[in-house]
Amino acid sequence: MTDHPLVSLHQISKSFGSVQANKDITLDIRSGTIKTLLGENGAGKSTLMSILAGRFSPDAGTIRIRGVQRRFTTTAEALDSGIGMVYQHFMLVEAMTVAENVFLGHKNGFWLHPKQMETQVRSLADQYGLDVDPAAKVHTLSMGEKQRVEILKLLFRDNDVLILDEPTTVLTPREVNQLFRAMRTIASQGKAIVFISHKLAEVMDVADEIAILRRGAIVDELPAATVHSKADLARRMVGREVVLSLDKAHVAPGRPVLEVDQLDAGPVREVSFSLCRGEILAVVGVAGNGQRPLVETICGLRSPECGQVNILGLPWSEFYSRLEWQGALSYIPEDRLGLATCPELDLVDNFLLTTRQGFCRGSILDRGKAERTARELTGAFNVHPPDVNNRARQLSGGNLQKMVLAREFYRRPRLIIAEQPSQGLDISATEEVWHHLLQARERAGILLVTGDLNEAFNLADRIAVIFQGRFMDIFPATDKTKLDNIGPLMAGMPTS
Amino acid sequence: EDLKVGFIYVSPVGDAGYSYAHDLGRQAVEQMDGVTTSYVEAVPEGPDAERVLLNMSRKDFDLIFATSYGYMDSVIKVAKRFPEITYMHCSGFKRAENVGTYFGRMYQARYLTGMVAGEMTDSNVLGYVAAYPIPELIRGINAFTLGAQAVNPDVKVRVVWTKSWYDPATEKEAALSLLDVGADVIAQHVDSPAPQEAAAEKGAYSVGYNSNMAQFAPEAHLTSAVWNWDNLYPEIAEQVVQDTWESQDIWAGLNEGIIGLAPYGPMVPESVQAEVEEAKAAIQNDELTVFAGPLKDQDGTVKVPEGDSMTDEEMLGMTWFVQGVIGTTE
Amino acid sequence: MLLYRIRKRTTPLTWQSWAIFLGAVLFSLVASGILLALQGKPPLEGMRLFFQGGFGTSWALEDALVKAVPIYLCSLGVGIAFRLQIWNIGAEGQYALGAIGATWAALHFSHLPGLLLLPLMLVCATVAGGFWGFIPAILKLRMRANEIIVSLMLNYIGIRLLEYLVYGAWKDSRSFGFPMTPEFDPAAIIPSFGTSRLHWGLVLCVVIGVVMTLFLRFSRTGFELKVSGESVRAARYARMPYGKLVVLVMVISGALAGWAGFVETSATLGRLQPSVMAGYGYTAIVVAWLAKLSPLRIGIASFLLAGVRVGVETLQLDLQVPAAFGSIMEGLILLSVLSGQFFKHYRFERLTRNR
Amino acid sequence: MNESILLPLLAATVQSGTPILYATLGEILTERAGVLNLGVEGMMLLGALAAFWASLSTGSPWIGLLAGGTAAALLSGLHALVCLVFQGNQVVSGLALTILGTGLADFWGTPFIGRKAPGFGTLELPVLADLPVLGPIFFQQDILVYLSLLLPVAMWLFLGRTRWGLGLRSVGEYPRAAAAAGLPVLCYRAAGIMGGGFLVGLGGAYLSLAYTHLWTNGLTAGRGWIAVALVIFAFWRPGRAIVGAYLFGGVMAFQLRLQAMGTNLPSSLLLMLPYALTILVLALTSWRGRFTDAPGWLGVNIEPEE
Ligand SMILES: Nc1ncnc2c1ncn2[C@@H]1O[C@H](COP(=O)(O)OP(=O)(O)OP(=O)(O)O)[C@@H](O)[C@H]1O
Ligand SMILES: Nc1ncnc2c1ncn2[C@@H]1O[C@H](COP(=O)(O)OP(=O)(O)OP(=O)(O)O)[C@@H](O)[C@H]1O
Ligand SMILES: [Mg+2]
Ligand SMILES: [Mg+2]
Repeated sequence: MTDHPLVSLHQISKSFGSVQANKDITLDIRSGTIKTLLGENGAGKSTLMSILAGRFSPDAGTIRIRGVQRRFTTTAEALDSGIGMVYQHFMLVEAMTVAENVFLGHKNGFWLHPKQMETQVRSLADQYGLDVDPAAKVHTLSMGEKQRVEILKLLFRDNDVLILDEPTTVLTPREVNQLFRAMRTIASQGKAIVFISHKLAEVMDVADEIAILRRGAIVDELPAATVHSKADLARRMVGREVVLSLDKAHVAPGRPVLEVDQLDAGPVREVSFSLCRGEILAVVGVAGNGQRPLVETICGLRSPECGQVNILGLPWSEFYSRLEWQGALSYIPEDRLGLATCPELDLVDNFLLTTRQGFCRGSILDRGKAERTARELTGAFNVHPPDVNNRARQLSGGNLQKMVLAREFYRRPRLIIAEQPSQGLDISATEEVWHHLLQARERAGILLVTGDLNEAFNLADRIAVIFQGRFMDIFPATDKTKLDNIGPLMAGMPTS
Repeated sequence: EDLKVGFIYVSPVGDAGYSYAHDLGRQAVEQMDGVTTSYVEAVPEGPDAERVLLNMSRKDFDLIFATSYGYMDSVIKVAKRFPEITYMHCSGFKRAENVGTYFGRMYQARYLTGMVAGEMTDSNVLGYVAAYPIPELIRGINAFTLGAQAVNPDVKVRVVWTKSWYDPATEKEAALSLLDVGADVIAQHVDSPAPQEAAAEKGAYSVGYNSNMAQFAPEAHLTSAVWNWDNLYPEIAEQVVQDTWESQDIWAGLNEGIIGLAPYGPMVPESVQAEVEEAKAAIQNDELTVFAGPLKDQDGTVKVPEGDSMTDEEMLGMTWFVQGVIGTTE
Repeated sequence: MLLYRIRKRTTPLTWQSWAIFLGAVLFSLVASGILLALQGKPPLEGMRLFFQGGFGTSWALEDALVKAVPIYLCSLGVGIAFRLQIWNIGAEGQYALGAIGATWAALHFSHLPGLLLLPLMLVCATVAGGFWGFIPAILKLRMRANEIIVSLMLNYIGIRLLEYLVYGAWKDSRSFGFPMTPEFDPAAIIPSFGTSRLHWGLVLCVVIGVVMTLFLRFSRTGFELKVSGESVRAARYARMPYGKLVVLVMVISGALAGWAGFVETSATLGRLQPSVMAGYGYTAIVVAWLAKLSPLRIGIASFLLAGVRVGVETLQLDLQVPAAFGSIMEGLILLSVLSGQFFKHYRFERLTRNR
Repeated sequence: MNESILLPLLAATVQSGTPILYATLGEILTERAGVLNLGVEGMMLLGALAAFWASLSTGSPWIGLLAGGTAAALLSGLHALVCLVFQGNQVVSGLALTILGTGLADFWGTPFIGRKAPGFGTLELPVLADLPVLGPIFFQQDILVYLSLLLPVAMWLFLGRTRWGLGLRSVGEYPRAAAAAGLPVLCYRAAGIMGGGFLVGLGGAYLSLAYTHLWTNGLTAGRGWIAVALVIFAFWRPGRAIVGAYLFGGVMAFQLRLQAMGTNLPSSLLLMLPYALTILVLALTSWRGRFTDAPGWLGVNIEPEE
């Protein structure tokens, strides 16, 4: 045994154009430990790890594996050195089966035997309790299942260093626990794990060591045992005191803005509820239980099969046949980059996406005015960097989400459908997003679809639990007994 | 000062086919003293033709041969702007002070090849692979049919249009489809030798076009109807040099040697050869007229009454098939 | 081991990209020159003739401009479809239909004065070409049929339809059976400027180019096209009428190709005949992409390509190189100009291994 | 229509479908790797010429076949260079390839117009050729036809059951995932382009060595374009490519036979048939079908370092 760390990064720097994503980062990763990277959105965590995984090459700095200096120009070289990464955005081939994805890039044997591959993958999945059907095509899987496939890919390769970039964002609490158990097993086998997350509780739960990045540089590195509270961690991360609990001012409920009665749409069955202005209704559940079709139906992207949907007092078809751009409905989807924005267009164009009617004179679009408004909004919503000529792709997740919120709130909606609004955001961004949503209550009803119970508890006035397309229960967020029982409800077990 | 003679071809010159035949004529002109030649090949008949003609005209060519019918309007248009240049347009019908037209009476050779085919067929079905239904081709098919009927009254000619001057694969397929419906001699008015090949493969006979196609199907090839432009082009160039050229419509045939027959294949009996040669002599002596009445069209309507024969004008605009042809002219 | 690696430039090149463009053209000309030399022709003289024939004299410029007109119109058309990621490769057929439409008007309303007849022909060409573009659009929306196949197949059908008419019903009775319509009445012929070959079709190009640029840049529909071209999902999310946009671009696309058919039939041929088909529809696709779909650049690219084609003919005439040489040169120029664009955004960096 | 017409018609269908089948399969391979190559027509022509030339000068059609495939593969290598290294737009590069390939084939091929090269003749398969209906249709053909019937099966096996096939597909579906899995993405794409080019070249060689034994400028007469369309028609599946190619070839052969048998329909309208029918069948099959099996990253270049 040598006393070299498994991986040591030395003075790593990397810029994208004028943005310095990493500067002079020095970091050791030891075998048998779980190292956690913390930092705000855009701090440079993913970039650093992508460099280690060979996807980017650093502008400066060196990487040593077991004391030997290495330079990766491709991911293949990093993989050969035993470094594997699960990316924040999945690296899965949607059109292929789970087993094929797991075997992709594997070097043994020329012929593939689907049955044999599936058995192998299944036994590996069972071993770590990562339940997924190896024969299923990836595009049929839920986000949680896809995440499991990504992890299986790494486990299958038997890598020494596993980098998991925000793996828990799409997992349910139960799945998170399973993952952590698996991570500990892996670490105990002498491998190293790098874990990136914004959820402080998780970090404190699983980490052995914590490294904190801010603006591309390491600002703190400490053993997890020395951290005592979430507040402590949050302060080190953001550099100021962070208020972790929101005080939610009471808003008197107004007229109903959304009434759903016995709705059937795809897997959604007999869903009924109503939502008033001034109220937040959280729909919680494990991903893939009908949330997507429910939201798409309400937002007019698919038509209801059966039952009634009344929006702002109008029946569904009537509402959508004369939809106003302003004062109506805003949809803040989970897929910020693919659905809510066009990655390759700049912020002004993305701002115009749903507000274009407000900037039209006849059929002429007043882009100058839109640009001014967009610039104001980026300031008001604290979007960083505040340059509206940037492309959406160049923004970090949190800033993009703030941009989307800014745009949607500009339309002064009376009904807001928000899907996983804080997913992937750091705590200060989450704080801001929550704050904006709470404020919006004053003139709108909000349907909050989330898998994050913490978010639901913090924001909602009422909570609905969805399982296999049905609402198991709807109850006020103040009902303590129901709240305690929410786990079994999400798993489809009604309260006895 | 040399006489500059320009040629415009519709397809690449290559080693066989329509433009190749014209280029042999150009080479004969090139051999003349005090004459230089130049050509542009593969000039589409559309908008490009006018530009190429203009370009040539500006470069002080004295005599320009436009060798495809589609150049007609462009030639007339350009000729108006360059009165001192002589233009010769092949196969068209528009003339001007400085534009002459010329073509060959290919139908005479077609008639003779029809006689050979009519003698050699057993099934009394002849196949004809043809490119586009324009008068030149229709005339040829009719002449071929009349020639065959002259020696074999029961004979029928089936026609397949390929709508392309050169598409060997389709042409072969067309020939095969004719062979499938019982034809045992394949004639063609397309540029590639693919129909010859098809005939040879199926043990049938074939009649070629443009130049001697014997090499492609020695055991099938009966004869070919061929162009000999080298018998015309030097003469016209000479007229321009001598300043005796006048705008006229030249429609030359067997007599002038512009068209002819390729040597007979070994399977053509002496007697047949003699019979055809006799007919050839008769045509040359004006004793035999190809399109002489009575001629009926496919429906049996009399188009040319007994005792009459078609004028050149009528032949140039022929758009109907004679009786005995199976196919459509559309 | 790779000795070089590719790096993205932090800022794309600006004026240097012209140097790159010229370098790429030079590269392809050198390659063509070598090919000439191999044929035993003088390469330098050849290149001089080529330039002179394509761009060097007023005649050459005139010819290049005239030839650029149909390329430009078709290319502008397919370009707008490509913006929406609708792969219209049916400009050839739409061009044929435009020619048919214009001819129909010219033959049936030959008594009208030019000031009425020409606009009427333009309208008919628009309708016919637009209809040919509409078919793939509606089949894509209603039957989910891929527009690439449908528009490609419609090319062949359109050409056959043109042949059918010209060989049949519309054949000139005085043409001795040759497949061509009667010559158009002078009123149906787009007038030229003076004695030159330049005609009013050029003005049409300039006008539509300006209109198109304004439309794409400043109109709401132009914006919707841009977004829908980037991401169909985002367009649906933002409630953009995607189906209507598809129909719109295909109809515009078809109409513009139809205009090209009208201009060629009327101004250049003066009658309809099968040879009006000259492959502009396919050329247009190359031009549109090479110009990155911008109307102004499409104009420049059309003109340059037309000049190349005209220049190559001079080469043929003066040096007696085969016609195929023109295609080779064109292919080489396209490939090297295309590759050259790479250097606008990237550069090669030598790998220094510091082991 | 009686048997004496029908059987030859079906046999002719197979023959006229075969060159298109080769080209379609080649393009499927290329597109499965995520690269759109619209240069099929040019590659096919160059392949046909190279095959013809090699067969003529060596006397061996097999060497000709190899030369045909190789020449087309080399030309497609240019496409690989432009698109994979220089990030050139695949549509432009492909179209330029068609122009260049056609030019080169015409340039070098002109001296060969009107000559005849040794090619492949009919080779009746023992036993199989005597089968009642199938025999005359499928098994009294030349060896390239038999090869073309095996090819889709081989391709299906390759794409679905081998490691390389898996990699090739992944590179077309989502190259980032392939790169993350450590696959040499550009190499796979280049292999897809050049392997596909080779098959396209075989299609060309079929035209100049088996279907006819001749060379003319423009020998392919648009068949390359049909192949490009049939790839989509086949939903990128080798098996369906057979259906598409034979459908097209069949209608082509059928309309010529209809003419030969004597019909009053204008030939222009008959010649529309194959194209119109392709649209019709496509519309009907796409209508209810759920699959848009196009590889996810088809036509999209892989930018370096991202
Ligand atoms: N491919 C790229 N091109 C340009 N800029 C980039 C690119 N990738 C990242 N950046 C920028 O680099 C910075 C660091 O990004 P990185 O993705 O590493 O942040 P992060 O810490 O992972 O954030 P998050 O918590 O949102 O995942 C950000 O400002 C981001 O905008
Ligand atoms: N989810 C949504 N809820 C409410 N309004 C939306 C939503 N998404 C988009 N909008 C806005 O609704 C407006 C109206 O959309 P609509 O489908 O009526 O198109 P349009 O702009 O009226 O176009 P056209 O005049 O061609 O019909 C859009 O401009 C858009 O800004
Ligand atoms: Mg990140
Ligand atoms: Mg509206």
